[in-house]
Amino acid sequence: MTNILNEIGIENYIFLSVILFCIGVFGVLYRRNAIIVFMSIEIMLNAVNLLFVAFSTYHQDAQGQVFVFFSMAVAAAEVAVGLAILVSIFRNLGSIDINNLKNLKG
Amino acid sequence: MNVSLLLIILLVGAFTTYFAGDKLASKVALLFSLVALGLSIALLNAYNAGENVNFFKYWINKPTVVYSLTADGLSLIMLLLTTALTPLIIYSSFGNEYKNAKSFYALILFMTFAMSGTFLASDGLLYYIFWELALIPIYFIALIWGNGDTEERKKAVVKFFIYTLAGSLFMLIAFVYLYQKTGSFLIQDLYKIELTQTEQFWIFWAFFLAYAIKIPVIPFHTWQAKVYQKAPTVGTMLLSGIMLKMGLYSVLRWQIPITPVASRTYLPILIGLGIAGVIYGSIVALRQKDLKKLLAYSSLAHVGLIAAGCYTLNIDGLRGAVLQMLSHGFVVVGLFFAAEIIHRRFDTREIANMGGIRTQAPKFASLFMILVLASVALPTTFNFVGEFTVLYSLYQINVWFAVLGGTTIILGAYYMLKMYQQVMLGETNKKVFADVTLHETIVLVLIIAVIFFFGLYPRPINELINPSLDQILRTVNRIQ
Amino acid sequence: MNTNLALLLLLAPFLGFLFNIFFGKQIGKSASGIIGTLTVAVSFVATVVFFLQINENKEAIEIELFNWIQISNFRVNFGFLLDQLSILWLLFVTGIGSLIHLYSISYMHDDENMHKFFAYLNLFIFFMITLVIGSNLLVLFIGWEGVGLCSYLLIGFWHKNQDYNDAAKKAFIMNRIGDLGLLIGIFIIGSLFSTLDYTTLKTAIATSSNLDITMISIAAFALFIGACGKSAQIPLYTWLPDAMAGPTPVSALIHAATMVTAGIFMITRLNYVFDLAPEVQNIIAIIGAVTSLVAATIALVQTDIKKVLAYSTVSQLGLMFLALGFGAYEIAVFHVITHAFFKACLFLGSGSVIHALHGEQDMRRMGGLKKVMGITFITFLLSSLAISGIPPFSGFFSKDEILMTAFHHNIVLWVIASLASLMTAFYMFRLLYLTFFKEFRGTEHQKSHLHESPGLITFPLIVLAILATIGGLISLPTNSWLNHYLAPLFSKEAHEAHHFGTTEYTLMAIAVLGGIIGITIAFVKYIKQNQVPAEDAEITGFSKVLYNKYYVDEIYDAVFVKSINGLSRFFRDYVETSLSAAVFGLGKVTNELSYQGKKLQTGSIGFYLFVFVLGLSAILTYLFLAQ
Amino acid sequence: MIHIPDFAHASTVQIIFCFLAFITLLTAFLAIFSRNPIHSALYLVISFFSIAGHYLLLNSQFLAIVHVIVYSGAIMILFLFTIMLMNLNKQNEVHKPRITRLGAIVSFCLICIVLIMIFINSKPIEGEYIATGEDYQSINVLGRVLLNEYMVPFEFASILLLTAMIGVVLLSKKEKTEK
Amino acid sequence: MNTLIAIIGLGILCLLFEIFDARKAIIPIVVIGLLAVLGLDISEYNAAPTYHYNNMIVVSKFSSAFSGLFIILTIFLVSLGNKFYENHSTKISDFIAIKIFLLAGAVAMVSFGNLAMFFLGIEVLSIALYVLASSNRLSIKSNEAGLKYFLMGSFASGIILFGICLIYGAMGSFDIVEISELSRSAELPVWFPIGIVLLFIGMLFKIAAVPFHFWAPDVYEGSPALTTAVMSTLAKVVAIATLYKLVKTMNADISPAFQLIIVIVSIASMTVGNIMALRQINVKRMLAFSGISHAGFMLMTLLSTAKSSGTLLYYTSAYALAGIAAFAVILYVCKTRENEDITNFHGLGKNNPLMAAILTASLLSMAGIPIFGGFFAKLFLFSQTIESEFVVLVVIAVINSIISVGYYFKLILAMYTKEPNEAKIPTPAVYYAVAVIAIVLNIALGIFPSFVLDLL
Repeated sequence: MTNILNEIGIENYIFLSVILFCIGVFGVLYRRNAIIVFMSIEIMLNAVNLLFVAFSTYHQDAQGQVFVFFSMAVAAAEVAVGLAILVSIFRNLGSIDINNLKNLKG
Repeated sequence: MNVSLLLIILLVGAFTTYFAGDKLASKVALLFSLVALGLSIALLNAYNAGENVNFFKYWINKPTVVYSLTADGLSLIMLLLTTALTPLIIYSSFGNEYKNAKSFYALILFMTFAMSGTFLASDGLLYYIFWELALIPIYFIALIWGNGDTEERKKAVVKFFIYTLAGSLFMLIAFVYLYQKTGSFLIQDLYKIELTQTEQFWIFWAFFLAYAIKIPVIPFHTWQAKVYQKAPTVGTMLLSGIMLKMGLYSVLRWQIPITPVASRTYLPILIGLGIAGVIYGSIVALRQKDLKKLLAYSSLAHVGLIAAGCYTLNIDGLRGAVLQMLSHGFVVVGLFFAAEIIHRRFDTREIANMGGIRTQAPKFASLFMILVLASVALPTTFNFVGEFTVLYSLYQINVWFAVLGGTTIILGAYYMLKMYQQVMLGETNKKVFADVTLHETIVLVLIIAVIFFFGLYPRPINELINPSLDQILRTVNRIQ
Repeated sequence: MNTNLALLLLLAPFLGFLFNIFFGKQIGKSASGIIGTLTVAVSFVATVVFFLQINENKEAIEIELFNWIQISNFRVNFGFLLDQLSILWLLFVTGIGSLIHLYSISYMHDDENMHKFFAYLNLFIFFMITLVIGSNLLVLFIGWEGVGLCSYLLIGFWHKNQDYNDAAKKAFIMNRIGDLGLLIGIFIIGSLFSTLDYTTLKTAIATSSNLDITMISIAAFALFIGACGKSAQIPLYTWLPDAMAGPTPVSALIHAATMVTAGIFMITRLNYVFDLAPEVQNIIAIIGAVTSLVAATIALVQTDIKKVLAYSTVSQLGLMFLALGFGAYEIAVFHVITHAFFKACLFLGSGSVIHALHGEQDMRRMGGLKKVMGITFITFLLSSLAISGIPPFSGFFSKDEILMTAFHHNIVLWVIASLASLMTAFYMFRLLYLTFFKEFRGTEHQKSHLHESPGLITFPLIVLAILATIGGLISLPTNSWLNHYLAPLFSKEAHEAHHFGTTEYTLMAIAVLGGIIGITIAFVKYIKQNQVPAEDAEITGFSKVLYNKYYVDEIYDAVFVKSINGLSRFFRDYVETSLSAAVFGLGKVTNELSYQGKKLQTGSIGFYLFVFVLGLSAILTYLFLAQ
Repeated sequence: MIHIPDFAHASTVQIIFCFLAFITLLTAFLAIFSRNPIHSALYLVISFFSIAGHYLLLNSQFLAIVHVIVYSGAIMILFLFTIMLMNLNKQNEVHKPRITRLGAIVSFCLICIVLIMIFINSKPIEGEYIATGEDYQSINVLGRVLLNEYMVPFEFASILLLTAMIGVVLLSKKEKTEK
Repeated sequence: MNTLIAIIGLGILCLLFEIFDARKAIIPIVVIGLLAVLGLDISEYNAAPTYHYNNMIVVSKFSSAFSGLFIILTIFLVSLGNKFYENHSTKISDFIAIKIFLLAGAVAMVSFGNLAMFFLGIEVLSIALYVLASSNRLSIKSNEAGLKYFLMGSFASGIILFGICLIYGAMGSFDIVEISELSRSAELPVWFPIGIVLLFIGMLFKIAAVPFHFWAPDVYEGSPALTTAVMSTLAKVVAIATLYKLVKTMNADISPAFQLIIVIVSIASMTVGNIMALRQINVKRMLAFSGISHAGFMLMTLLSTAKSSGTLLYYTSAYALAGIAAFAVILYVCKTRENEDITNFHGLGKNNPLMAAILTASLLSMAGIPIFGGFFAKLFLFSQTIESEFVVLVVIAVINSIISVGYYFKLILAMYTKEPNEAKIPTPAVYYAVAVIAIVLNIALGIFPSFVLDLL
């Protein structure tokens, strides 16, 4: 049995991950809709998860995949809290445009 | 018995005063300050009797900081100055009503505590701590009980605080650096340190910044006049009478012996700065409209000369500087008290609003005159002894230093007499000026007694400080 | 015994001072005056005792009290040196002092602060004694500054008048300029010889083999500056005429007889130092001569009776310095003594006049007082003759000696000095004629109150007039008691009595002739032609320059006072503020940065994250790409 | 070194990888660029599915399933619910300021280039990848690792979720106004 | 380990209380419980590190000491909640429980032995803080603060996660002991340093170091005051301690380039924080900037990781205790006010001298004036840094200390020179107690520095 990465190359996974991560970063910066921004952050986390799995295969080690579970738990928790905050903002402001959130500055 | 007892007494005094309540505060404070004075005299006796009055206890392990208080002649005389002036200053304030008096007097005692500590500490860090601690009470005294427009006062006081703190922080760096070199903050270890030229250079200027601002040496004096003017007179007395001596004392105790080569290298510059202070301060004092500001500039001029004396690195300069520190302490307190006496009656510090007081208050006029004369260093006053010695030491460096420094006796006379003339003489003032009360007289007479006694018989002081000064000079000369 | 007596001598006036300051008001005016006078008289008696003792065994008495100031290479003690010079000085200080105290009892009787006046006078005597009997330069310096202080206090005695206060301040400050010189001189001597003690110093100089003549010359010059200040020589003389603001007894005592001679005392004291510096001696002689002439010219046109006498004093002091410059110390001392007699008498006389005229000092408002004030007139006349150098009055002998010495050393200086003494005769008799002769020119009110002064005033006048007349006896040209008496002081062989030949007699004749010419001119002008000096506004030409004292005061004011005040204002208004701004500008800049920085904190999450990413990229780039 | 996909001689695995990667990136981009949030969410779901495809490719079936369940099944549904709850589906963003876009693009390019440059510059991994042959990613193994070695974090994750839960309750709970 | 379990148990207990409707008792019981936990923690303090559960948790001096500090801070913060949540009585158990779990996260962060524990710890902490920040759900400011913190925090979490991932890629392990050994021995792929750097940057965000600091002022200002207190004291201290542990354990030899980065970030944080704080009118915002500058100071410990753990503990203790005291006063003053503007502090010196004195003391401590703990903290820090021969950094730090006096004293001036604009408001005893105890502890730190300094 050979390591599947022999055919793809860990570097390619890294590049894929990096690009995906950067797309997430881009999304966070680019969009003003808070929900989309959340989604972008999810993309970032997923990029990392992908890399974890790739590294897990690379090392032939289960720990990386175990870590993905934790990462998912964290993502879920974050999303829950984030959306709760968002709902609360929406209730107060009627909008979730983050550009409207500039009361605190200076 | 050792010196830590004195510090404890003062600290306890500060707290007791605070808890004694507004009515009793001033008396309690006076009592404690008198006890402190008595104790310091007792310490002096013990020291003269050869008893060990030092205190030594390890405090922090890493970095090694020792709670080490050492009383030698120099420390003791500065301690005596502090503890002698404090009761005077407290007593002088009896004619004034202060809001929240308990805090006020507690702060005074606390400041005395810190200043005494500064003079006694023989561990660099401990010394630094006391040095900084002394700053906080005077900050609040000036801020809360000061006079004049609040905004202006605030500005002046904050500037003062930040400025002096700024200077002393560089001193802290210097100490830390020295610690890294020697592994100890103790003065005896620092005295043994051998630094390269460059290191001495940096450390010297770091120290200098702290001291130059505190003393103040021009051009670092910009905080002084405003703060003296805005602070309550008690604060001004504490500042000018004792606190600026901390800077001068530190030059002798810390700066010169630790960085002898740098001190020798920069000797002309430093003496030049001191003398520039003499001339500049005198000239600026000539045309001041505010009595306290005028006295502030006169103080600048005098300490300029003292600073010059400190930096001469010869025994005359050092001794003269110490003598003049003491005399200046008493005289300047007296002068500021005189200003306060006028202020109590006329509610003004503008010289233009004064004049013609002498006819109404002959006693006050005479006492004030004596202080003025002492300030211009008339022979037989304490100031003369110091000034003569300092000028002689300056002469030993360069005759022109003596000549330029000696202009103080001309310019000093000029502005002081001019001030006296404008304040006291002339047609009788239309406003009523009651002559000095008993308690005011006591304060002034005590000061004058000291001035004359040591003016004629400074020998006990000389004998007390000579060994310490010799020791310092030996340390300075350890590297040739 | 000697110590106690010396202390009595010194402290008696001081006790008088203390007593008068603390209790003077309570015990009443006369009592305080009497106590003041008595204490000085005690000193006088003590002095006489010492004088007899010294005159007998010719040995100086040295008394050490206690250690005062400690310097690295020497110690300064409180100590006294009672030798011929100091005793001589003490004699006339305490003697004339007693007389003037006596005079003041009456003169100051109307002043509410009379007890203070006596206190200050006593204090002055105390300091003068200190100055004279101190055993070293620093004790001399105590007295030196102390008399300056008393001079300040007494000039400004009527302190409600700010002009008087200005005059007092001026006197003190100009003295202090000299004092700085004196101090520098003391420093140099101290560092050269490691002592300030006269006797030790003298031995040190005598025994030392390699003396640093340059430094000694500088020291001598510095000391001379000190003497200039105290003894009102060019360029520091302008305070003395202004000092006439003080009560007249003060002028007589301090500004004529005693304090102003302190400079001469000091130079005489340190004659062994000055002898080592011939250049400085030349300078002294020149300054003395020039001062004497300049002051005399100014005195020619002054109309204030005391101003005339003041300039006369300056002029006479100049003559003394001339003598000092030639190393003729004993002659200078001789003139000091005679001058003390006649000038004190003149001042007191003028005081008597002023007293009679209720404070009027302008000679243009006087005249004809001869009839009313007989005693005053006669004493005044005698003293005037003395100062004019008319034989056989005391001034003749002393002045003649000076002129003769000058002639032997430098003919130009002799001419100057002779001119000055000619003028002296003129202005003194101008004064005399304007005051005592012709008709009274004052107000009717004053005229009705004209009176001779009471006995307490005239008695000192008479005594002093007698002394002014016969004072010359102590040093006759042929047989000088004074020279012998002072001989032990001087290292050089005392100026042996001049060979009295034709030159000497001619010189004497010229001097006397000069005096007579001066008197005659005055007589012609003011008696014959009946002139009265013009009112201020009408004075023109060179006399205006003279009347305004060559505008020296104005020049000093413009050059020194104005500039230093201007400098002060400049410092206060610009340098202080800009220094402050420079230091605290840093704070302002930081504050401004803060203000600008606040704009960066936009509140926009996008921007925040943008910076985050930038920072991230920068760190990564630096660590992994830039290496 | 980058393995440039050689499509002519590409193995199946490589082709699948490329395809999946393409889908992942494209849908991620579309999710961000799409104006309608619901579309975004749907694109994102596709993206997550493609990532699950990657997992499958890497032979971690269990993880792929969990991924689909958690992300597509739970998280994205949560998103969709929220979007609908807020009625945001019609809401279009007003025109974004140019500076925002510029900043976003600049930082995207920057971080992308920097990271990729670093990895390119780095030394390539040489030699064969290790292949122990041991099972490391079956449910069995994962379960053992998770509940033996990673027992504490596993339990701690529950605290995380508990915290999040309390937090969400806290944020959403209406307070009784006390009177 | 037991500490962590006990804390979690306490949190759950707290939730149970809600069920039993014993709200009033929650805070006292929790405080007592925390004190017990503190005792437990102290009992765990021992010389040799112990490893628990496959190295998931490492109980060492470092972890115990910092845990102790966190517990003490939590005790204060929980006690302050008594009054702060008066009007939110239905939620009080939630608030307290979240804080306890936050503490659990914090303890996990300093005692982790495995990056998984670290990551979960930091997420527990963060999520708890997101919730607390936006917990005032009717206030737009609080919402905004919560969202900003959440968005940026998640972003940073992503970075951290990426960093962990790369480390794992390089090492094949999450265990820090293994990582540390491997990092010294083998030739590593570049992933490892990148991972470390990303992790480092993520943590810089958490401690609010420049240029990753922008969130802090906004979030501090918008959050409820007590939450701000949590963030500025507990959260900051936790983050820096964790960062220190990370850098120390995983990257034994810090390269000069990396040191330079630390120096620059440290200087930037100090300078920006201090300068920006000068013109702030909101006290919380001002303290946020002050916190940024303190983060800069604390970063200096990373330059000599081998020896500076004691210094760091001391600095964090001094800073946090001063912060607690200051916030107790701020809570008291602004209880009835809408905002925390500096005007609210006018005349406090007259109205309530004790509170004014405590605030003054805490500000002085932060400014580094002796005899307060803050002074010694700075002193030890400078000493350490000079020993590592970063003299220039120390000079800049000193200049920054001077600038900082400017704004600390602005507040002091407001208290003492301005006239009060409102009548005196009664002070709840608990504020007094917390403020006094905190400041006394701070001063005690100053007088007996060795006590804390020698713990590590």
